[in-house]
Amino acid sequence: MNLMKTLFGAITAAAIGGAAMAEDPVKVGFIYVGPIGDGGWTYEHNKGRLAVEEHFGDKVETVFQESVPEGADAERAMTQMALSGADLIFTTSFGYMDPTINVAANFPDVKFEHATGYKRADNVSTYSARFYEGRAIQGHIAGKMTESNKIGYIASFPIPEVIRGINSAYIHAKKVNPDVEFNIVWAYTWFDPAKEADAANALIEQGADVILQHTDSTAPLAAAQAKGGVIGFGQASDMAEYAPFPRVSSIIDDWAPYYIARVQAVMDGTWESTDTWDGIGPGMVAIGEITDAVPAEVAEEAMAMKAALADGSYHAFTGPINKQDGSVWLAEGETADDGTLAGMDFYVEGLTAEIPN
Amino acid sequence: MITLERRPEPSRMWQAMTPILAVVLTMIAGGLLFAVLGKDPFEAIRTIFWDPLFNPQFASYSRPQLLVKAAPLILIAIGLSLGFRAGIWNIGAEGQYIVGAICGAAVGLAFYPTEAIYIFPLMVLAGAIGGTLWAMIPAVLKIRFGTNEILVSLMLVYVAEQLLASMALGALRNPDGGGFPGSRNLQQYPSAANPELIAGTGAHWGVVAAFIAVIAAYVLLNKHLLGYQIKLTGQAPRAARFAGVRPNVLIALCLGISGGLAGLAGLFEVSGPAGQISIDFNSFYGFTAIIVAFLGRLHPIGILLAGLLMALTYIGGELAQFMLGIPSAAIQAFQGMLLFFLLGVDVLSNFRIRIKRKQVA
Amino acid sequence: MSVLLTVDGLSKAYPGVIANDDVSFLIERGEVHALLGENGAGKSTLVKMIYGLVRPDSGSMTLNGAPFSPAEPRVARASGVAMVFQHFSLFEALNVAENIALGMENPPAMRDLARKITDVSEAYGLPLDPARLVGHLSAGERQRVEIIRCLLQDPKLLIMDEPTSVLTPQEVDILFATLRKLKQEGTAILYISHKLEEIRALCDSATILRRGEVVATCDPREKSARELAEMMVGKVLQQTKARGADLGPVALDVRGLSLPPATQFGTPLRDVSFSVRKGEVLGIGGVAGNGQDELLAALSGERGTRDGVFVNGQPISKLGPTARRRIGILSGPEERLGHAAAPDMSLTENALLTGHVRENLARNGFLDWARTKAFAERVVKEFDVRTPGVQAAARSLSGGNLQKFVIGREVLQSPDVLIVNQPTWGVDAAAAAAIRQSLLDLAAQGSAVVVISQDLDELMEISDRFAALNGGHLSEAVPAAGLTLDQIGLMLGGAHDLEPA
Amino acid sequence: MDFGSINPLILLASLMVASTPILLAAIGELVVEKSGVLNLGVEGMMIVGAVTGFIAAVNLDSPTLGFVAAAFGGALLSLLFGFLTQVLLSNQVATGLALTLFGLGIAALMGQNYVGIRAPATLDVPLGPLADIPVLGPVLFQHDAMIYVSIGIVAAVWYVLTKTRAGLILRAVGESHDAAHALGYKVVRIRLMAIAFGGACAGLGGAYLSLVRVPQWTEGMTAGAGWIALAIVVFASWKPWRALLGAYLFGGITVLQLNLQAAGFKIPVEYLSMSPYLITILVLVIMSRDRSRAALNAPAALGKPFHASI
Repeated sequence: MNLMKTLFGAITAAAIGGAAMAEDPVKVGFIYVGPIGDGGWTYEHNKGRLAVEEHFGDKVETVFQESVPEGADAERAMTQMALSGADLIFTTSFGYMDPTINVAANFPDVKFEHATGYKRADNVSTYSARFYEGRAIQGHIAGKMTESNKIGYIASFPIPEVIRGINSAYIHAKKVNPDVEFNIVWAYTWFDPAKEADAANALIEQGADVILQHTDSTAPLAAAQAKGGVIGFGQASDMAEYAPFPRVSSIIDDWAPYYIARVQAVMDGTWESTDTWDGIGPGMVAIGEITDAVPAEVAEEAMAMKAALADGSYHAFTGPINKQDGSVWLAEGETADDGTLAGMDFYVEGLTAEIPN
Repeated sequence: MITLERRPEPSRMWQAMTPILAVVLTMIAGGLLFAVLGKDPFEAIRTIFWDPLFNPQFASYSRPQLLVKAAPLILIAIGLSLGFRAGIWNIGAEGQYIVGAICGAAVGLAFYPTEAIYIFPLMVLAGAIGGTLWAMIPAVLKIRFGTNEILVSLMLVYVAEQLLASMALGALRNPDGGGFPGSRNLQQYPSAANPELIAGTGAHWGVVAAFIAVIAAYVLLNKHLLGYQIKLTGQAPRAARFAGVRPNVLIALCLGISGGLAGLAGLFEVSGPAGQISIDFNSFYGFTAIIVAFLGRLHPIGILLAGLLMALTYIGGELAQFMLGIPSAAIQAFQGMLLFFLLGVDVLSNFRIRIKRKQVA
Repeated sequence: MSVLLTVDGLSKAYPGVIANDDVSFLIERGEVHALLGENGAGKSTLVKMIYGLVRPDSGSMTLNGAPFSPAEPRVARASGVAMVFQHFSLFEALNVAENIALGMENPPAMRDLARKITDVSEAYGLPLDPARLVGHLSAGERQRVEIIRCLLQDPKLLIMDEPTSVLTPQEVDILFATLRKLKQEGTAILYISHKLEEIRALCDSATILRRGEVVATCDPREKSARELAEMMVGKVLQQTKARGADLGPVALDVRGLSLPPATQFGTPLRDVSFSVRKGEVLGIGGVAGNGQDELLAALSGERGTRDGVFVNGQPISKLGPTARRRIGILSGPEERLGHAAAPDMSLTENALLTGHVRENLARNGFLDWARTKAFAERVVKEFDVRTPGVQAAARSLSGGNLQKFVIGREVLQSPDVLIVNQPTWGVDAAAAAAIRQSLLDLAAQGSAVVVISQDLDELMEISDRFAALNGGHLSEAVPAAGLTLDQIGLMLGGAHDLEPA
Repeated sequence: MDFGSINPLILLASLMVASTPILLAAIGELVVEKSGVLNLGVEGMMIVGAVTGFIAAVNLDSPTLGFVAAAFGGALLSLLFGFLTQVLLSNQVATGLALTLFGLGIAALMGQNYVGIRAPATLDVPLGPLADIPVLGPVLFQHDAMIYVSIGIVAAVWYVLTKTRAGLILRAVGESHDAAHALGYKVVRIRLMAIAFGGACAGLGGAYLSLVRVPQWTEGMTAGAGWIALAIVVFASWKPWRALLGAYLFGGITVLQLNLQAAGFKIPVEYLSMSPYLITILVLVIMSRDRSRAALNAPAALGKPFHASI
């Protein structure tokens, strides 16, 4: 491995040698897990990339590779990108964690940014978004809006990120509507429009009149529209094409501010390895326009919560909160620490389902 | 009017020429495609076929990567080719690949964190057995009930994918992974890792196994009675029974070998380049290997070359993506074209094309 | 009588072969015209051109005085030309009425068609149930389907390609009665065969083809069978040498052998018993599809049975083909391409197919290609197989040459027992004679030989004893000498339900 | 949480929607296989249908024209397979797989500018008073037109295959191409037509996904539906009405599984997700156990190359 390191070091040094000169643009690479055309996760990261290009103009050059499978192919994609002279590489899926660390070790002069992971190195930062803050607002609107008191939730895989979202939405729905029930369907996919549509239909047939989703396609919104009288939310992207109804609001992944800031840091030579977990405040999580379908006072409450979440005066997980089994998790006034949130593997009290396994 | 006339014997000249012709035709058609997309076709073709091998910026890294990428394809394709030659259609190598990886990884993880020299060999064994057993399901159903192996093996791919998801989220999930899906990284567990054997070559145990498989298949098919019987069964099943081949044994053997090799490929991948069991661990290798098998004309040496060619289009395609901004979809379509041309021009080795003037009726 | 069809200077060439070279003849209305020639003489190509399946390279035809050049069978059928094929024109999984409808231009509704089939088939003495699946019919019945298909279209010219090869003598009589009736109604019949006695009995005139050319036109009733044969072959025929060997002890003994059919449309073997002594040739006659394939499979070991097969007193029923070869039981199936030999493999590889056990061509499974090649070359040399070399693919050989190779491959392994099915089917006369002679020579050296064949002349010529296979039953074996055709016909049976109406 | 909260009639209605794409693809493949050709490229033809249908519907603002275009697109792609396998005599299994690979790629290329766009709405068929019948109305008479079209295609395929001369000829070609050729039927031409029909149906199935069921265009949106369609043809033992049954059964399991979850049943999702595939295997086994019957139903010439040697 050492031999490899020196080899790469030499090559990279040669490649980057030029980059040090002022007139050379900074080369930023992006590794995407899906096709840009997925309309969701990858689509939004690519919007971030385009924002970087727009912001910096000639001063940056961006490259990307889409549909990169996690594992060996990811490692190669990153390496080749580094060899091509990239200064900063964003690896935008959890599964890229180990490959990112491995490749970063071979290219000490290239900066890496890994999304949603927890392993860092001198030249590897991690970043993620506090989507649960958005889920809290969704939960609030959903609790107010439901008439059947049944809220359907399309979940992807039982991982902390998804469980956190369910808990956050449930807590805030319950707060404004004590009778609310959550029906959860695990689709076991991030992206399968047909299956998501079926899941939405199944939930609606079970009486749900609000659909929350943690999968990426617009199919659930289309299903809600077809059934009529059911509302939903945009996920990952705004999905404004379904506004004002059934889409009443949305959680948008907005990576652009972070990407621009990190590219700027590389340009300034101030880049450091950090762990960023940003929410509504710094703008990494955006709340799409709340449409007129939502009563004005509910919208106002939601916007107030958004403001409180943004300025830090309110935390989405504030006690008292018990775990599903009735044991105390957070005492009155206590807020959840990031470590627990990051590894969340339990439901809060009141949710009747079980986490699959 | 153009008509085809069967040659009394396949033309050796055309058998050698058709792959080259197909690649040339693909370059032309692919170049047109790239041109339509607004890319410089010559630069695109050069990036795909030339840069991974000879561009000084990438070659020293990409060349060994060819082996890494090609090894599982070759290993699986060799196994499949034996079955295909015998007329036994295992379309489910993808599933056997997954199950082999799961079994092998499970054995390795069961020992964690013990360090011992016997762990990796045991994993290899478990991987091979896992793949074999998965392939024996269609084999047994075919032997016992005459069930179509194409469909059964294909259905089992989807079952295996669900099994993989369940393993990544459940039984094999990394307990120290903070609840994220995916197993421990086997690369970081020395006794279970499948490392690069000689630095800078890309060669891990899977590459070694692929080369052994190529040689073994070559010897089997050309020098051994079993290989002869496999070929005979595919070309003339009745003649094979007459020659004393027991079809059921051959079904079990061909599916078993192909499943075992696919399982091995999965194990070497999970313990080496991929590192861990994750939800999306499988990346279409099992299906791509079918294409590699036909690209290589079901011949071991051909498969070796075809696997490398396929790997080249992958790696070159990746370079073309981020160097020239060619979408990955275009690379996929390009690969589809390559196979179409290869399948299409093969007609020249078995048929003569005659152009006849239309007769006045 | 007036001329119906004239054929003028038709030629057709395939790569390496001139199938027809300037062929001319004419057919009159109400005439039964024979087209006579060996296999490969160009008969099939010629009638396919008349039927529109093959386009001639040059030449012309007239039908009813008008130019006739059918681009496809549909056109030929519309002009009144109908054809009964030797092979490959029925669909086993479809019923009789559907099969007939497929061969008609404008078939009536299925119900009407079924009634018409019943009517016509009874009128011509060929009873058929329109609702039965063709796969369940005997070979003779299948041929009736084809004939009825043609008759329903009131053809002016009916082409029949080797119609009697699948019929018992009694069925042949019924067929001839039908054809004579048609002839009286004014239908011309173009009758292809190489069976000379049939032609002498039935036909009004004959055109004889050899290597694609017309060598003679004559009235077959005025010629002897030998004269016709010599016109066909072009040389004086050699008779197979008779022999008088001493018979040894029983080598192959079959007792109460039963076997279910291999396929849905196959024939089961029912309680088959016979024995063959060393030095003896047992002929087993029978019409196609009466269990010949099953019998060969049970004897070669392709299909194991629970009981019933003994060699030199030892039970071998459960042994596979390889084990049987090891103890000296060899066989040659009917189908050359695809069963006895792999079409795309070389002669060397095909020599290995059955030869590896007795010729020691493999050690621990590893093949000795040099020895294999030598063995193949020996077969080619001793059996006069015409081929560019042993590397040639089996399918590149002519039928006769490949058959010589396949039989030679078994004979040269000096079997104790040899079972062959249709050893000279579709083989030219000279090759057939050579093959028969080699079987007799083998018996003379003390091997037991079983010849299953549909060619009664062949069986009479070489068998010591004769038995008949009918619907999976085997008759008692009787000495062949002195058997009359009528006696054989009765043994072949299956004719009781076929009396002419 | 009670089982009663799942209304079987509503379940039936939604499974019809969920099943229609695979039903369309399966009925097309059934015709292809009846003609003796095995086309494994259903997935590729479906996704090309999905994208061409979507593009046409958006640009022409007409779902109907979208479906027409999808049928055309699927047929065009299938004819590529037809040309390779019927004219150039390439291996059908490999060519079918290549078709899937190529179709996925080309569809993604074509659809690049159509991500995130809404399709024009397809209207339900106004069946007037029928739709208002209690219970039956919502189940049977409140669907979009394509559901009825798909059932109509099944009925038409059944009628043509069993009752007409064209169907007889098609079955004959699939049974024995040599015999059909000897009778003067244009085997290659008939098969090409069957292949094109199969492609058109697969295209319709894909367009049903992108225009009705999802409805939007996204890469890879067929997500394996084409493979299921292949399995259903065998499941149905090449009989049109059984293909309908098989497709509805398969769709039914998927929908029921999600409904059970939505109703709060604790079910092992991964294992239930396997069940349709396992059940298909089971049916395959049961069907092929009786070898003679399976042999009768299966086209005898399936997957075999045909070359007129005379």
